[in-house]
Amino acid sequence: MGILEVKNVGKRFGGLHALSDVNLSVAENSVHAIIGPNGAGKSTLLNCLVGKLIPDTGSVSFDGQSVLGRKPHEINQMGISRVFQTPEIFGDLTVLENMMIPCLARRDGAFALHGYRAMMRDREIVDRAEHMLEDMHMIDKRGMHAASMSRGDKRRLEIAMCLAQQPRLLLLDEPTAGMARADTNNTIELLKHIKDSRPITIAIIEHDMHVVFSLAERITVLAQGTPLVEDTPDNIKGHPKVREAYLGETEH
Amino acid sequence: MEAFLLQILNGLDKGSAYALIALGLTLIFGTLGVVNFAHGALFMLGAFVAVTMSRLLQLSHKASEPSGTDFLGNPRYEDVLYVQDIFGAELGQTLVDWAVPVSILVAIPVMLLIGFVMERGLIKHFYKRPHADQILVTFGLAIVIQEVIKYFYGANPIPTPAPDAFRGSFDFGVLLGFDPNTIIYPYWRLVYFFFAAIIIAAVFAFLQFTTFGMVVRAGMADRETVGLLGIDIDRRFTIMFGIAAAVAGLAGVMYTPINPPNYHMGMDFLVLSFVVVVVGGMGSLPGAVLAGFLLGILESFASTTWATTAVPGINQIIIYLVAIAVLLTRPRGLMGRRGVMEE
Amino acid sequence: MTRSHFTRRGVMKTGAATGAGLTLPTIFTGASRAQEQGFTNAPTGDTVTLGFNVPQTGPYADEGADELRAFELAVEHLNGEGDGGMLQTFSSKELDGSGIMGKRVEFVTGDTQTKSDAARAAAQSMIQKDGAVMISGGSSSGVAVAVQGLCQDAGVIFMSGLTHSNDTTGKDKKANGFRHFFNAYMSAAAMAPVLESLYGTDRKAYHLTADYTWGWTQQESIAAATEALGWETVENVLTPLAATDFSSYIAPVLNSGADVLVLNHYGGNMVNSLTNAVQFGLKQAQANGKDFQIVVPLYSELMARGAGENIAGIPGSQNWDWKLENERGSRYTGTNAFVQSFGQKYGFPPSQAAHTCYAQTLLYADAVTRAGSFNPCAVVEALEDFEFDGLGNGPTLYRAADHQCFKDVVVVRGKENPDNEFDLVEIVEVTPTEAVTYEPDHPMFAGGELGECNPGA
Amino acid sequence: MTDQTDYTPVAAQLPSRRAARDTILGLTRKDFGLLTVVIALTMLAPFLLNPFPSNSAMAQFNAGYPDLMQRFVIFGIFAIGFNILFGLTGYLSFGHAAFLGVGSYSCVWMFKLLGYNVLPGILLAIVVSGLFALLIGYISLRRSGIYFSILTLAFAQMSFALAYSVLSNPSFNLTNGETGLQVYTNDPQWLQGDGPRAPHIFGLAMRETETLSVGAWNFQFNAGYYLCAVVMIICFYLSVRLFRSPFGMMLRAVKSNQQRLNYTGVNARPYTLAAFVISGMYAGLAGGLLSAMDPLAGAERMQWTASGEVVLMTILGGAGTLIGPVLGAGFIKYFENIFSKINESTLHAWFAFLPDGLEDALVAIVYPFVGKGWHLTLGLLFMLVVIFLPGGLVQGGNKMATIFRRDRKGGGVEDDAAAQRQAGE
Repeated sequence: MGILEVKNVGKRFGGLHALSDVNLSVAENSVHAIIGPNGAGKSTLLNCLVGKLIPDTGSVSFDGQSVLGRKPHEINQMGISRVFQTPEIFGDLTVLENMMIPCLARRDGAFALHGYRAMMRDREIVDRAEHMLEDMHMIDKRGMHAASMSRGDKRRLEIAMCLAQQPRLLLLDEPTAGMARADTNNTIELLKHIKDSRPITIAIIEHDMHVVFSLAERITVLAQGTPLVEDTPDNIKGHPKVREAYLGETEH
Repeated sequence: MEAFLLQILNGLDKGSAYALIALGLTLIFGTLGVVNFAHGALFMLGAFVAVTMSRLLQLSHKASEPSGTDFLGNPRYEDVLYVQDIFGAELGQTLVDWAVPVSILVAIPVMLLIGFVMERGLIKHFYKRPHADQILVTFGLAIVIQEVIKYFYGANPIPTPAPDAFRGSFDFGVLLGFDPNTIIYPYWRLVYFFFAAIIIAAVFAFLQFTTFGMVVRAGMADRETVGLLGIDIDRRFTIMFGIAAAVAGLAGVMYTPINPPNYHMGMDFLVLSFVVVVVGGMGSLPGAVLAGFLLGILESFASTTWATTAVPGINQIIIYLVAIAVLLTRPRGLMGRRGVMEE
Repeated sequence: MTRSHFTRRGVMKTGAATGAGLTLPTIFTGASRAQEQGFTNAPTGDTVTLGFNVPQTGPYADEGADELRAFELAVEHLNGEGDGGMLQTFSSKELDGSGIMGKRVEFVTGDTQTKSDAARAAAQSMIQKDGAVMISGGSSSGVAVAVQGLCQDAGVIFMSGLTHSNDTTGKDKKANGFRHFFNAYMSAAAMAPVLESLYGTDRKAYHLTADYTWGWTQQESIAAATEALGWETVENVLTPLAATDFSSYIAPVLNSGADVLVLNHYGGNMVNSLTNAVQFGLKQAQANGKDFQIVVPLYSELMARGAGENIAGIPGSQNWDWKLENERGSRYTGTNAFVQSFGQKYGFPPSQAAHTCYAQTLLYADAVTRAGSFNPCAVVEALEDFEFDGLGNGPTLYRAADHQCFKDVVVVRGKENPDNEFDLVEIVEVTPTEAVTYEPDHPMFAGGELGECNPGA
Repeated sequence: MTDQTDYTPVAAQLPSRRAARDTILGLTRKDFGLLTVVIALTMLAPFLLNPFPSNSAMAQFNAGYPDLMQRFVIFGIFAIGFNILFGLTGYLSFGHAAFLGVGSYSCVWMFKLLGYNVLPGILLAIVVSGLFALLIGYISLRRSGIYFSILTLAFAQMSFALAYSVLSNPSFNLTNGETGLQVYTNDPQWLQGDGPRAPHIFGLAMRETETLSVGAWNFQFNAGYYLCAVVMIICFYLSVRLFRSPFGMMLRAVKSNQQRLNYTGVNARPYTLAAFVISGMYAGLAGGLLSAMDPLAGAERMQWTASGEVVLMTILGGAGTLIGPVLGAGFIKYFENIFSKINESTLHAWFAFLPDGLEDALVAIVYPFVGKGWHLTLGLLFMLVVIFLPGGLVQGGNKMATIFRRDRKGGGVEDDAAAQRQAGE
């Protein structure tokens, strides 16, 4: 029984079957990649996991509890954090403040009316946020306006914010999309570091095979809304159906 | 039954005005992404084009012979119209009588020009500014326009009658087999309705069937992509702003015989037309028209005695009640698209 | 710029007297000296400041502008400049053109915006900052009641401008407030005999009423007066103040069995509802075998101008009309004197709003002079039950019980072919004072108390 | 001067441990400095707003009389509260005047029922407007952007229409319609006793004014004004605390990126609702104070133009800055009350030293912009400010400050809010 269990999930948009009969099990503390050509339903699946979309059929459970019908912030509070394709951070806030928000969310829950407490005197939160920034080698940027950082730094900050919540499952939606090779490698190293430094489950949707084969322990291939095959990276590499349906297309 | 038909007629008429103003407003929202609080002022300017036109036509000089005494006892001279000097007594009088329709010809270029100047001179610089700034600057502009009109024309309403031929009213009831006097409707309001229908159809046809319109519609959907295609979308948007101004202006010209215009009539319509646009769905042209007529008709029904007896004050709040109901059940208005003006 | 010549010269004179070109000795904060004489803003020095609070922005701005013209004219006459206007015809001969009690009259102006809050703010500033000892003006009842209450609390006199609601001298009456203008009850009482003679006693009336206090009192008054004639009130429909188009209220009228439409509207509401009624052909229509009629209980020149030719033949009442003396004789003496000096200065005849504001200013000045004091309580005493003549309305009484003026009421009708934009109405009848007088405890005026005069400070 | 975005000072320059201890009343030094400035300005307002001797021509520009000073601080409170919603979360409410009106009515009802002590009235105003805001906010916050604005506008316009007519019918007179709700002599006033017959606080009447005459200057010290000023200082202090609190940060996060906030496990709705209710209570407090200063509550206070006014005040001063809304409120009220009172003879008096022809010409030029033309000036100033000072008056102040202190690097910190507002939306 994996930490994330997706059973018979289906989702239609009008007449289009975006997902049909998807089954997926992500083992705890593993890195699981979901790959597939454009329009295979990867993003739809991800949105079903985090509460943005509600599947028409099937069930999604996290650590034995159903996530269906819960709002994104509730699912997040269960221990699932999401990294977006384009970094979603608080551009108007400083880097330190960006880090403090997940720390607050972790400690105080979805809502807390601390309107009279001086934010900067909250040592616990400031320390934790600064610690996290140090860990991510971003402490020198803590006073910066988040919107003014480079894309690579924004991505790093977003991942750091997700980690600050100490999630049990980290969902990454094409984390290296649009990145230069050097940045991509940095991100891979970062994810490896994360993986090695703490117990965490990572599910990653990715287009870039280099990233997938560097990180993943298991891979699910999605095509036309259904899982084609699920196996270890080595087996996937050699799998004829995958080559035909997917890799063949992308590597010519 | 008669009362029902009657209120539908009244509603169509009110709806025409709402729809015409909202159409321009939503066009500007949709194309330029600008919240234009000066749109009501454009409507008012249109009305004052008609007022000015009728005053120009009535320019006169004093007759050479006195014809009585005035209130202070001084000799009084009759006024003689210049148009009558130029076109002869009869044609001159007809021109004066037809001042409002004649004004349409003048209003189109004038309002287009005002629109161009406004967009190039002011609005252009606010595309990328927050909506709050757009509201502040266009509201400031609306006040300035109003005050300038007030300075020259005063605060009092100015009667601007329809041509003689369109005064009086038409008995629909007889046409439909009811008793006389059950469903009567003024001719000019009928004219207004058909005029509005033509303008709305023209705007839609323009957007639907011309390449210019296609580009603009594409721009409304996705401005960046159209920009990437190397099409100069800005120039087209300027023209669209001019057209929106002209539509509001024409709505104003034709409205003058219905109710005498005054300098703050734009503000009276401004809030309502925003409600209409939002109920219709931000940036949706058919939505604006639909919501305009819908709210016009509902407002008319809420004004009937049985409605106000059932719920006192319903006639004053119906539009807002409907707006709330629509927005709570349909998050983006009746025909709105996702993502427009939600941030 | 000739119109303000006098002011400027006067100012230059006083400016020179104090030895500084830039000095304007208009503004004294009287509060500090108030204790000396025991009432708010007791004038010190050789000037006295009056506050004229009129709508300068918003829909009634033109009416406010006309009021302001009248105030300026009144100040001019009080200070002995110009031709003296109604000072010559006023029955009380105390005023001699030397200002008020020898003090030159200065004035400050404010903008009511026709909103209670703004009007009170403007009045406060005149009282607290400029040391005004009297506030006058205004063009709606809401504002009048609001400012009257303020003046009562602050201890200055309020001489209301145009306010027609029964409440101003009814349930909201105040000891420090005085109304020269007539009211809704008087309109109705004056109209009733005229309506009877014009349209008979067998009529069915349909009322459209502006949905706020003034509209209600107007409707209540006219309905009571016409029902006493034998008319039947078919329906009373309340219309929102903010309404700009009345088609959905007008359209059902013809089919309702009524043969008279009463428009209890004022200002923009009246202009639009009347225009709409004419559009819908009500003027030409027949109902119950009679010609359909429209009645507008309260008329004003500016409304008539706004409605244009639509007002032709439509009866209504006015506080005063500039043709009164010419057409109805010397009972209304003062009218021509006022029209003459107003017309000379501004080039057109004055409105009834201008007239009432001018009269109020003179009445105040006269009361102060007769009382020999600016103390509000002395002024109140001088004005209460004061009978006067020569201010254009014929013999008039300022009743002590409610501070309402009682005088003849003019019933007018829109002219069929007006000569110019200032001569839009013709006088049909002047209803004598007796016919419009009511008891102070009349139910329509009950509920309030005049209270004690308040000298403030 | 400072502002909510403490990027440079707290986070980068100071070692954070020192920053934490180095506070006064829970405020950083800079914020405390700002608070001190606000306290000084409000306490000394009777002097500061009366710079011209009362017999000079310039006395027209004096604003130091009780009524206007009261309005400055009361509308300051209104705008501070509005800024908590709009400046922090970016939710643009077009119906805040409804809370102002409800607060006013509540306060006058307390006068009518209990007596003229202002305290119960002001407290009830806060409570009632808070509840009203909870109701309207709960419904309106289901939508965002312009849809939210129109929902709030609709609620406020309905409140206005009902208050103006339906709720003032003779059988159920809650608002007294056009005339405005006021105290009549036959009202119960159960707790009135023999206290003053005007609004007072434990016997001290609100209109009590001491005048200090120094030469040609008359300085007026009004009890009501000082009550309002103290309330405003408290409100200002609370708003600074709120801006600097985790709650304030969450509100800014709502404005910056609501999606990220949701995916960070934070429920944005209760935060925005809390901000809405707090700002509604500020508005109610302002309304209550208006009635406490002048016991008459009119329905126009709820009209959309009144809601629009507070929006304009906030944007004009600088949305999202601490002091901006107060400046904006003062600016608009100053124009409304001072410029509208300048008439033709005042102008002639000013220019009387010039030769006649020149005098008339100058008067003719200036006249359209003052007196009945004050709206024109206000409209022009709106445009000029928003065109040249996108960050509002606060940005203007900072620009001036940088000109005077060229050695200091960069603009004042308030600039950040302005810059950020431009980048953010």
